[in-house]
Amino acid sequence: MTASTTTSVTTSAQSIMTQPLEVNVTDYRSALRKALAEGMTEDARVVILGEEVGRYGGAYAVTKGLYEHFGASRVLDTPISEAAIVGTAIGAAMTGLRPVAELMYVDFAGLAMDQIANQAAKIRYMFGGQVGVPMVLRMQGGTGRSAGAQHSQSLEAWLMHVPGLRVYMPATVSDAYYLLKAALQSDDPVMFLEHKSLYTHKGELEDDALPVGKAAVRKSGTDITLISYSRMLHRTLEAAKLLAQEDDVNAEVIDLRTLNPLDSDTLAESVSRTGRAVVISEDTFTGSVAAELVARLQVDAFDFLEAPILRVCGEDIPIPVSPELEAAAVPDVMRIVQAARLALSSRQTTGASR
Amino acid sequence: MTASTTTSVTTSAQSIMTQPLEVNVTDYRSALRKALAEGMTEDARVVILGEEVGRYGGAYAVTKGLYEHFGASRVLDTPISEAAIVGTAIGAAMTGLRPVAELMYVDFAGLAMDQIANQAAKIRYMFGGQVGVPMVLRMQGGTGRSAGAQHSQSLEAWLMHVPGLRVYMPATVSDAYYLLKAALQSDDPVMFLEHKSLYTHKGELEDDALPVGKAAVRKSGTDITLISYSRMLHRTLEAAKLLAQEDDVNAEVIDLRTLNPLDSDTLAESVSRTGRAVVISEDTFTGSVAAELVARLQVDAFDFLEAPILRVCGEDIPIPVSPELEAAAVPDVMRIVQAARLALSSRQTTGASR
Amino acid sequence: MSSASADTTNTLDATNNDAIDTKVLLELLTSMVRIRSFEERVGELFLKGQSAGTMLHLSIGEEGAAAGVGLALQEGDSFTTHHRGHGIFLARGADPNHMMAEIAGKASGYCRGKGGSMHIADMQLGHLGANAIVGGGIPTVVGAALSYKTLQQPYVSAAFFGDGALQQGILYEAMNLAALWNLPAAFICINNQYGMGTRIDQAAASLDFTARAKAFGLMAASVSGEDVGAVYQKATELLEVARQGTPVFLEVSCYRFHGHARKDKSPYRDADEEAQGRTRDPIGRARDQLIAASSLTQTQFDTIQRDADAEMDAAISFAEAAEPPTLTSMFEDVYTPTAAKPTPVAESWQP
Amino acid sequence: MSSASADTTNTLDATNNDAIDTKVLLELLTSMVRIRSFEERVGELFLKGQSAGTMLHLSIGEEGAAAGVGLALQEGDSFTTHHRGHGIFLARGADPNHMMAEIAGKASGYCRGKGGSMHIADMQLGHLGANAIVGGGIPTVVGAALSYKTLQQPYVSAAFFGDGALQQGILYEAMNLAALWNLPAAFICINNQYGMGTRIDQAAASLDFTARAKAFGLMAASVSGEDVGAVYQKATELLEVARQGTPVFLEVSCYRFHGHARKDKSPYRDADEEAQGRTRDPIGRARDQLIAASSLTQTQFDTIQRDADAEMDAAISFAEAAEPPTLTSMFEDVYTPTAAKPTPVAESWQP
Ligand SMILES: Cc1ncc(C[n+]2csc(CCOP(=O)(O)OP(=O)(O)O)c2C)c(N)n1
Ligand SMILES: Cc1ncc(C[n+]2csc(CCOP(=O)(O)OP(=O)(O)O)c2C)c(N)n1
Ligand SMILES: [Mg+2]
Ligand SMILES: [Mg+2]
Repeated sequence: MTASTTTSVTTSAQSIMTQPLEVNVTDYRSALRKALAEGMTEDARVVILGEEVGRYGGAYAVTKGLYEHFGASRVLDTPISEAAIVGTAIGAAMTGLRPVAELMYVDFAGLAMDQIANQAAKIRYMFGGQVGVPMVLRMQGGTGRSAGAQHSQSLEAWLMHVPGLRVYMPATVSDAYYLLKAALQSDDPVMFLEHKSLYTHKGELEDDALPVGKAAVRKSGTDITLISYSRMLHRTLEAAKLLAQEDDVNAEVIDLRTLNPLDSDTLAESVSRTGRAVVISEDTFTGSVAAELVARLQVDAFDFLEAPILRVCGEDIPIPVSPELEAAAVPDVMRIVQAARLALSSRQTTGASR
Repeated sequence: MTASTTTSVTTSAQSIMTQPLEVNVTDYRSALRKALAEGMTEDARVVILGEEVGRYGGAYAVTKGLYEHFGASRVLDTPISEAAIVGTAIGAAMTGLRPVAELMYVDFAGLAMDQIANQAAKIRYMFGGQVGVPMVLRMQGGTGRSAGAQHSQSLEAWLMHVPGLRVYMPATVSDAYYLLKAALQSDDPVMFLEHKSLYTHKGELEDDALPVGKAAVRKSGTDITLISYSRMLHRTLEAAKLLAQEDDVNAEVIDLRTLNPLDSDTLAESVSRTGRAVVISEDTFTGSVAAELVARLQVDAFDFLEAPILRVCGEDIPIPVSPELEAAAVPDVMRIVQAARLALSSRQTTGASR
Repeated sequence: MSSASADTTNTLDATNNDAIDTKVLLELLTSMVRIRSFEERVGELFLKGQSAGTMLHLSIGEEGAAAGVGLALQEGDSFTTHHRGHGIFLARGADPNHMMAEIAGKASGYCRGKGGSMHIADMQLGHLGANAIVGGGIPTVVGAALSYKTLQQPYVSAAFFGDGALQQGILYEAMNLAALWNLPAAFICINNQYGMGTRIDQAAASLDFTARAKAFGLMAASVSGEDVGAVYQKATELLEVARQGTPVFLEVSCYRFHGHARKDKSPYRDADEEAQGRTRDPIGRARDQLIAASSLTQTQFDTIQRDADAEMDAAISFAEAAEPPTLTSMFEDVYTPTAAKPTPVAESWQP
Repeated sequence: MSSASADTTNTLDATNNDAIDTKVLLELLTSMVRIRSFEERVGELFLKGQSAGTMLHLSIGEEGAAAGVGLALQEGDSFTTHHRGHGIFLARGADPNHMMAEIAGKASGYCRGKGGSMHIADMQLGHLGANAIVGGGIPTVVGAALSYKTLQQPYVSAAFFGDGALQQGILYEAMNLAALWNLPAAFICINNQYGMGTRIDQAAASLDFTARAKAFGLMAASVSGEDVGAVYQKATELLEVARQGTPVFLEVSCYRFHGHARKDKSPYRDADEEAQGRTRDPIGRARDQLIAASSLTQTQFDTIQRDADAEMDAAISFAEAAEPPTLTSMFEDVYTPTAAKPTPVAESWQP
């Protein structure tokens, strides 16, 4: 009656050896694939499960080739059963595997939200720390493909609000790789949110990455802090470029990288220095991730704020399918620029207004 | 091929007459019951469905007596099938009924989140305004009964983040009645969130109520604005009393009543006047409803803020079952008082710090 | 894409198919030809870059299910569909112009260009909505059926879904509720053998799906979608049972002729299987049957085809000429029209 | 509360019960007596105001299921339970002290006072957790079984749940997956006829639940929980099948002797039904059977009872004397111990 379900397991699994699969990184998608391939080679406990992850190679082709290389016992095609997929990953994670489950769209999280929020997130806590749930749940979200209201959402705010979950949201090719590799080693459940419009984003692997939990200053600046993550980072960087060119504004651009852990310190330091900030997120405005950041920053940087911290977010509407409306439903470069200009507009009147 | 599924229906249903059921209001629970009883009497399209809502009278006895009075075709006991309960309510609402579905605990929303957020919330929009989903989803949340991590959550931030949903959260006996009556007449899906620790809250029906979407100033004041809703309103009022007695502070206390619609104007007006605010919510700090309010207010009242807007929220942890820990996991009166004192602490140094 | 069919006349099975009225069969054939012609043009719309997105799921090969069950449903009945629902709605009387316009994301589409291919709906025709969540529209019909029962209306509500939804738990919750409450609900599974790249036997251990439905207390049957007459007859029979308050389950087996969505070339299927699968053509079979019975000539069939093609070409033109939605319409239809609309996010602050 | 049993000896049914070893039956009886004694004391703890909350679900009347399946499971096997899981865990070797302390919300409880009655777990004994979400722990065992298969370990993982979970879709998703992947998983339904106040026939239209499981490709059986020997034998048989890679479903029918939770007096059941239901007492039956077979004397039984009561009284004392968790422990166990702990919410700002 005393067999431990976890200890003996890990060792036997780790001893299984697998041939590496070379993946050439050219874009976000291949960076993710490389992380998975390496993770599976290095740790036999890593298994992938989800809809179409195997033979089909993934709805967005992230897992392409893994089934062929690692075989059906490491890459498991599942039926369309989102709740059970997550539940299965939980049980496997509790008993010695390190599952990487995939929900094809983050929009489907609603089907599995009980398993995500009531089970995966709380198991360690409810059971007094006896066991963790070292699983990764890869999901893909955001707009950009006219996929309609049920296939275009950004639901990270739901996940960020659940204690116990880690939330990683890479914006760059290099982070896609390094954060996913880190997720595979996390002892806590990681919600790994990819952006459907980033898969073809080109880039290279850097030699190293910031540790998990550190936000990246993607461009340093002195006049205003622009904070974002995932796809919106790139629009934010473009906005910063425009602001430099057209307004002679030197904006600092910060990429959160992970929403949990959340690097409040880097944000606070930057905004305390610049005195102005805009937070950009693709999710719907009310209750957005941006709201949380603003709420923290207006405390942490209060004494230095020259203007309110503005948000540029998705509209408070479902995502319409029409390409014109879809594009208008989420932040574009000009909206970011305009918000920054508004935040900067008190520059002439600094001090007077308060 | 041209029969309309909705029009003919409503008239035939409305013509059915039902004997009224008298409910004597003494507390939050009976106020809810009165609203349901009246709604069912006045509108034959109103049906109740959910687990244990009928013969059992509701897990928290809110629907007690309704089954006996209105019969099994108006009060439907369901199996334990949360997703289907919500889905059934949606279909019924689209075709002429006005269902009031109940999820016994808001914690179970995770099982039905797809139906709530992808279906109920988006149907009107996705279908171009052809049809609405006039349903009410009653749920009950919060701490106070040592019910553990899966029966004590406050998940309103999830719901508030979904465009298309209305979110009502009565704090008082009178609002329990008036808001539920209003919900029964709403043409949009209403997430009606009750608090498990308020059912026995005593009070009387007022003659009238503010319109839906107006926040209530429960106590006017001049020195600081304390903003809350649902159970935390009562702790906030106590905190205001303490602040008056011990600190000679005249706090204004605002009860949001509904999170969607959200009455930003009343909040902005108050905080612009007092220059200081604390937002109190029971949900977990990160990504809380309070964050959204703070993010708005620091824009709307920026020029008048004498201190950052502080939040007093649930801790960023699952709710532990131990009564001592459970109590410590959510805001109590003293934490609210302390936050207010901190926000007020700049009174001596006003102007200097910025 | 031609609708050339293999010689399937002699594979007619033993269902009481000969009992079917040739007029009805002709109507079914016409319905199927229109559906296929429409779907082919959806493919064109995509190739022209005029569709809203690429998530277009064609029901070519499944016309027997759509036309057969569609005709068996009656005026006032309602239904929901899955993401592959164009054919079903056409069989229920949809206007191809407004469908195609919706698929193109235009303002004159059924849903004002907000829904698209996966979210077409029309309350007038009882279409309670297509759904992009596998299984998402299934419990809707339980609710509609509850309305009919409560309001004493003589209608049935039918959920159409693919074999993929057979592994979604909500189907079983919905069937159980319908059976428990004796609701006039029908669960129509269009089993086209695949959910994306996953063959049905890679998704389920046991493939007798009627056994599942029966175990939940439903009346259940399975029929080949290649035989539109048999589908119509079986559906008529079952829908009558449903109308009396015993919910029903009907599996219509068929083959998805093309890829899952417009971009999928089905590399996971081998050529033989596909060629074989495409011989399961309900259009060719019905046509040949009618011709063999001397109830139709090839010339008459060509006219049916030509008329359908002309109608659907017109739908393409309609959709292409249609206006995109105005930007302000984006904020409409989130809430009931009398309520305040959401305001654009731009935060207003006056320094 | 006494465990007096009706005279049920002559209602013994025809299962090959007599084949059961009396030593095993004695072990099962002892296990059941301990469970009931424990549950009665949980009731006491509640009455003394010492329990953490009132959501305490006693398994009195269901000891046959817990003891029978519990003994059939083997070392290394794992399991999850529903909210009414005390008995199952006791049957798997739980220490009553740490269980009772957990139910009291104390630091020395199995889960440091964070879980309570509905979230008891112990990895050492393979208890992957009780669950307060009906059906919530079911897919966990699919995952555990996947681990065993992948890692080539000889274990089975068993989900225990009530009849209420039969209407939760996730059960069918989980069973399908287990069958599809040939996993060593067992689904044990303790059908106590009620989910709160809802009798099973008010929750399901069709009551042959083994038919459901079979339709999903599982091997399935039903057994009366009144007959602990039969439960043990059937479970042993099925678990062996599961261990070979065919998942199984076992319905153990019994009667919930008391209310749903501590505060429920079951007003929705009539007295006759309850009296009748309570005659379905697995303890009385096993005792009488052993006495009839001269394998047990009343005196010996009294000793078993006395020992159990003493053990469980000690558990109460242990729990009462135990310390509540420290406030700082509240922030522990949210994340892995090497990670930073959440910090108390109080916002820090220096004016
Ligand atoms: C809940 C959910 N999971 C996954 C998907 C992605 N997806 C879209 S269609 C599809 C296959 C559906 O197969 P089936 O139900 O058989 O319908 P078919 O496409 O064959 O008509 C999948 C997996 C989805 N849209 N919704
Ligand atoms: C998902 C979910 N829905 C509803 C509940 C409330 N609830 C707790 S126990 C219970 C009845 C469960 O019945 P059953 O599964 O038969 O177990 P039993 O209590 O009879 O042991 C209900 C409805 C819950 N805890 N979880
Ligand atoms: Mg299919
Ligand atoms: Mg039960």
